Amino acid sequence: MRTAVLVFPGSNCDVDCYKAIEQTLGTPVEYVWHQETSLDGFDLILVPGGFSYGDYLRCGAIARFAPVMDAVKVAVERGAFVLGVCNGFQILLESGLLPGAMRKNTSLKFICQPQMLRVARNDLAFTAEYAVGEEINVPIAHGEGNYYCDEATLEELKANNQIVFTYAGTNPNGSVADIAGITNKQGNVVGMMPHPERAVSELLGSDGGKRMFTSVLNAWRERNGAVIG
Amino acid sequence: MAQSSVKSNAAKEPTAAQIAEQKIYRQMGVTEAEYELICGFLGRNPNYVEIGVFSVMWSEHCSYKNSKPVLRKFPVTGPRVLMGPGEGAGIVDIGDNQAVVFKIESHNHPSAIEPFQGAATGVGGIIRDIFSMGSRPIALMNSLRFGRLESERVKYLFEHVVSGIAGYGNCIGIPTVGGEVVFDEAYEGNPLVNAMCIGLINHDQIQRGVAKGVGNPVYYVGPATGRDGIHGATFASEELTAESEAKRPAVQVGDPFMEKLCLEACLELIASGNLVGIQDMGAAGLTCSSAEMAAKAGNGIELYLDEVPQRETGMTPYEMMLSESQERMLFVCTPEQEEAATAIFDRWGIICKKVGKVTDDGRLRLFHKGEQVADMPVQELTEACPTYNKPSKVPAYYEANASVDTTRYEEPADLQAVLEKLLDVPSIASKEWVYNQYDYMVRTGTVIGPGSDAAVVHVPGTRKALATSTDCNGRYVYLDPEMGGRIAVAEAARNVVCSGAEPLAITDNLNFGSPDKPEIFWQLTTSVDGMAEACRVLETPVIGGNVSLYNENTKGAIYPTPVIGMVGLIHDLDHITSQGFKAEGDAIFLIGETNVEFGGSEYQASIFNVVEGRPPVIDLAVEKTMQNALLGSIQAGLVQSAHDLSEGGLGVALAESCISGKRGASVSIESTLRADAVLYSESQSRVLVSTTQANAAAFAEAIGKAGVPIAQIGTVTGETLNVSINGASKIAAQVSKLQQIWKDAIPCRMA
Amino acid sequence: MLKAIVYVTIKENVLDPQGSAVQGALHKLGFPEANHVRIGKYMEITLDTNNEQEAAAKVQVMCEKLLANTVVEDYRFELVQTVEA
Amino acid sequence: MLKAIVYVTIKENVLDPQGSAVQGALHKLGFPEANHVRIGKYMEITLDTNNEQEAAAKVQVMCEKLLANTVVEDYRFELVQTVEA
Ligand SMILES: Nc1ncnc2c1ncn2[C@@H]1O[C@H](COP(=O)(O)OP(=O)(O)O)[C@@H](O)[C@H]1O
Ligand SMILES: [Mg+2]
Repeated sequence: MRTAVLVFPGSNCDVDCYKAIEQTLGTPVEYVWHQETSLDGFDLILVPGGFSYGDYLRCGAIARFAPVMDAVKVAVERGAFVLGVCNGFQILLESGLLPGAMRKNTSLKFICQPQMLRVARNDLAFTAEYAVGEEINVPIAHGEGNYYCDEATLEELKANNQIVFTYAGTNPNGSVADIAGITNKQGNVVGMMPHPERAVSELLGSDGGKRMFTSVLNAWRERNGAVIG
Repeated sequence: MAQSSVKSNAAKEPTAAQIAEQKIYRQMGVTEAEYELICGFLGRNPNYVEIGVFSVMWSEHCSYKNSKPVLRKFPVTGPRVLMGPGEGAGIVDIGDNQAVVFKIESHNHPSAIEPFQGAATGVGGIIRDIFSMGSRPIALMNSLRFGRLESERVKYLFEHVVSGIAGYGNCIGIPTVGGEVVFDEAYEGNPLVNAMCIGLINHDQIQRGVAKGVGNPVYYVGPATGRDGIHGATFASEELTAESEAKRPAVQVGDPFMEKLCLEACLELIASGNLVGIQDMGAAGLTCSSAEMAAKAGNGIELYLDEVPQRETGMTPYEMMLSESQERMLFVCTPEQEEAATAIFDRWGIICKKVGKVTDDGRLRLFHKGEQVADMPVQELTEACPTYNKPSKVPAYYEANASVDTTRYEEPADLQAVLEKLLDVPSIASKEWVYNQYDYMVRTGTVIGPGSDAAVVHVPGTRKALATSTDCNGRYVYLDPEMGGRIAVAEAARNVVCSGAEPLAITDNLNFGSPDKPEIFWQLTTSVDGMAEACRVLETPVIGGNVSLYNENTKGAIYPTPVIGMVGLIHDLDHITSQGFKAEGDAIFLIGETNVEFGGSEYQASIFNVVEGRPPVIDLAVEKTMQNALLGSIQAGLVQSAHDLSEGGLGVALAESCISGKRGASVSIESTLRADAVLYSESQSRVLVSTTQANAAAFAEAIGKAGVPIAQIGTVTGETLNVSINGASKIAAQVSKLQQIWKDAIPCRMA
Repeated sequence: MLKAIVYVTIKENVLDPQGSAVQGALHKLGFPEANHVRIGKYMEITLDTNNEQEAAAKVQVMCEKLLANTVVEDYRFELVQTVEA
Repeated sequence: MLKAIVYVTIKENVLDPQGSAVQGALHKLGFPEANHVRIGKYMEITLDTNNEQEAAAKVQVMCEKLLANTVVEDYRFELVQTVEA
């Protein structure tokens, strides 16, 4: 499995995503500059957190126009796995790959803290190794994670089972229906505010996010009938 | 251009003769004697640009004219020190060809006026100091002081300083892993905002800001220059008055996104080897960076000011030289390196423009619109500012405090109520409200984030980690600068030791009132004596720092607050220790000796509403022995948790270890001292430690053998904190209840 | 030259955390009469053109593509003539 | 009822990082004619009062104390009559 970590001006968690793949999977991983126009040959695409373009105007609004985002659309079409974390989730929303939009946290403050999430479905490449209803510790760190979509879209998300993670306990940011992460209809694109790449080792406080990476590797193996990767 | 055109101000500038006759230099903070010196160096009267450049280079902020004689007292060398004070930041070896780079800096005055931008640009400035050395910044710390959390203005300052720090650090993607916040009337109207940055570097990547190689081009990097913060450097060296309020445009706006790009591009440039020297444009922008780079190489520099990228129209040479627009750097390379160097900045989309060249005449020459507009000798600009040995006088309050009996307070009947009250004091209470706004986890290296004695950050690719803490108890320093200075260093070292680290070195930020007042100058020199002594005994040299004077408001000076930023080395990840109790049944020890010491304590201030007498006494040799013994035990794997005793004494330390560990404790102490002293005295060199039962005996023996007093005082158990003294129960409180008080104190006041 | 003045506001039926927070703060400051607060963006874009029609078409595209996120925001704009500096 | 419309803009000579970033994005999007972008805030505050003079005085205080950061921002406002909903 080849992984691409996209790098936009202002990406910060690109390094963390890269390290997470390197340390938990040991599979090939490369940084891909926002000016690149092709993601051919990549099986997993990580859209990292950070403050692309300073998050000026709206989070993710400017990054969405980077040439590499056209390549992401092509990759999504061919079924590549795409995971957008935090700012990456915001970019996926702005580019229309996932439905909805982000607002400022209700507290209007940036919030960084350990966070319990509830896994809503485990029939996805990214969540196969979790149990439905399982609670995992995956930290959050964002100022605009207050997910919004209108009633109709919410109904559709529910009907299509597109909600992947919800916040357990107190909702930290005010998101609609306690949503922490969603997927597209095909299930190959996941966007989430919490940072699984920060939760891959007990040394850093939690390994609750690790199975997202091992899950997707397994899914890739199954898909490709490969033994190694 | 759409911008409304601003007519050149050059026509309005006073002439050299007018500057001399009307003594205009005095408005710039240049004394008559200094002016005469400058005239001598130039062989004529300086024009407006020249006097402007001299005035910032000779301001306290850049020249340390009032503090240099004091700073000479610090020990600045040691076996691990690779670079001491003098460059942007100091550097300490951590083995394997790696080194740690760190420095602290203040942004007190700008933050008092515009707290968000003041704090944000403070963070931006210190980050540039670190990466301009060639180092990758890996952590930020901050040390803050505000007035009491009661008035709307203090809440406003607190709220916006914190969000300014968060706004900058989060956006640039460097974790803010710790710091300290203290609220005290002494800082009303004059908050302190000190930011520290820590970076990693390989020995062979260390950069120096030198303009070597006559004929080499000089490049400007970063956003265009505007009229931001002109005269910011002199501004930082003045007292806050209604008049300085009127100088508001002196506040600069930070752009962390731009700095992120600048950081990545500069590190890429350095890794590529395509440069000769690089320096950030900090205080006094283009002036300071160009003069210092030339001076360090023994060369001169010519600048062609028409080439300087400008954000506004009609900027004068004076404005360009003195602008403090943020996120800018200056570098020198060879003509052969130019193409590769500029290509890097192109890729990152950052302005990179040739603005001058290195010369052999030792002069800073400025050209504008085809004319030479200034010509000054660089050594004189950077080195020749006179230093002043200010008069010093022991203040009356200090003499008077000698006879204050700090044991005369009547012991309160309910010592649990005292604990609850102390946990509700904002300076002691949980700082979660603050640090949850900081991304303290980005870069996935934070092993211990905010909330323990020291923060711990992993050194990637190794088994090593760095521990860091900032500390200063201004009340102690006020009551006894020498003792307070010692304690500040000792406490910072103790915090770092408690996390399992060997203290390496310090950076310091000397926040004081006006040195023109002999009593304040006495505080400054005396506290530095104490700090220097502690640095010698604890073997933690000073590798850099910052001086912020004139921290006064209408009510007088702040408490003297020399903030210490300590960095320690954890040799193996297994040694990392935190303050929370770890497991049911663990043994709890108190090491160190307790005396009745209430002077300057939180107990004295919060329960008896006075700050008087003498602060606790510290014996540095005892401290050193204790730290060595404790660190040895931690490294030997004997220790489960360690927490140093500081504000609020044993009572607060016990509560904090319980809260952090989400566990109770049963403690019983035999003592000849009064019970309130057992619980709330702030005697130094003490640490609360827990060990497994299996290791208890070995730990007690190891500490005892070193000659350090030690007592097993209880065990970790249940969900309540129970403390009895000489058989009488003094505290029996649910940990959850204590936690509630401690956690709610700040949010409730801010709601 | 023309200047486009663009107003971007959060849609009426979307809960606006910033507006609510400011309203709360105004009440605390002693202004109970502030009973509904909406916060949006105000942008000024100077355009190197004098052709109003063309400019209007372009600004419309800018708004749709970048300046507003029409999932949650509404926008409107005006064009004004500015005097050459 | 009255509605206060408040415009908060960054002072002329103060850096507007947001405006610069948006300007850069507009250029890349194919709008080179967008040559100067400044971004400010636009606020609507409904006021439970009909007394214009009083309202104006109050909105002025709101701006000074809360809505604008007068160190780096300018503000102006208008009052408009609204029909009771
Ligand atoms: N309190 C202090 N203790 C030790 N060194 C200091 C102190 N204050 C300043 N220095 C050192 O003096 C040198 C000049 O400082 P400064 O002018 O602040 O550097 P910069 O130009 O990066 O702002 C630096 O190396 C700094 O570390
Ligand atoms: Mg401590």
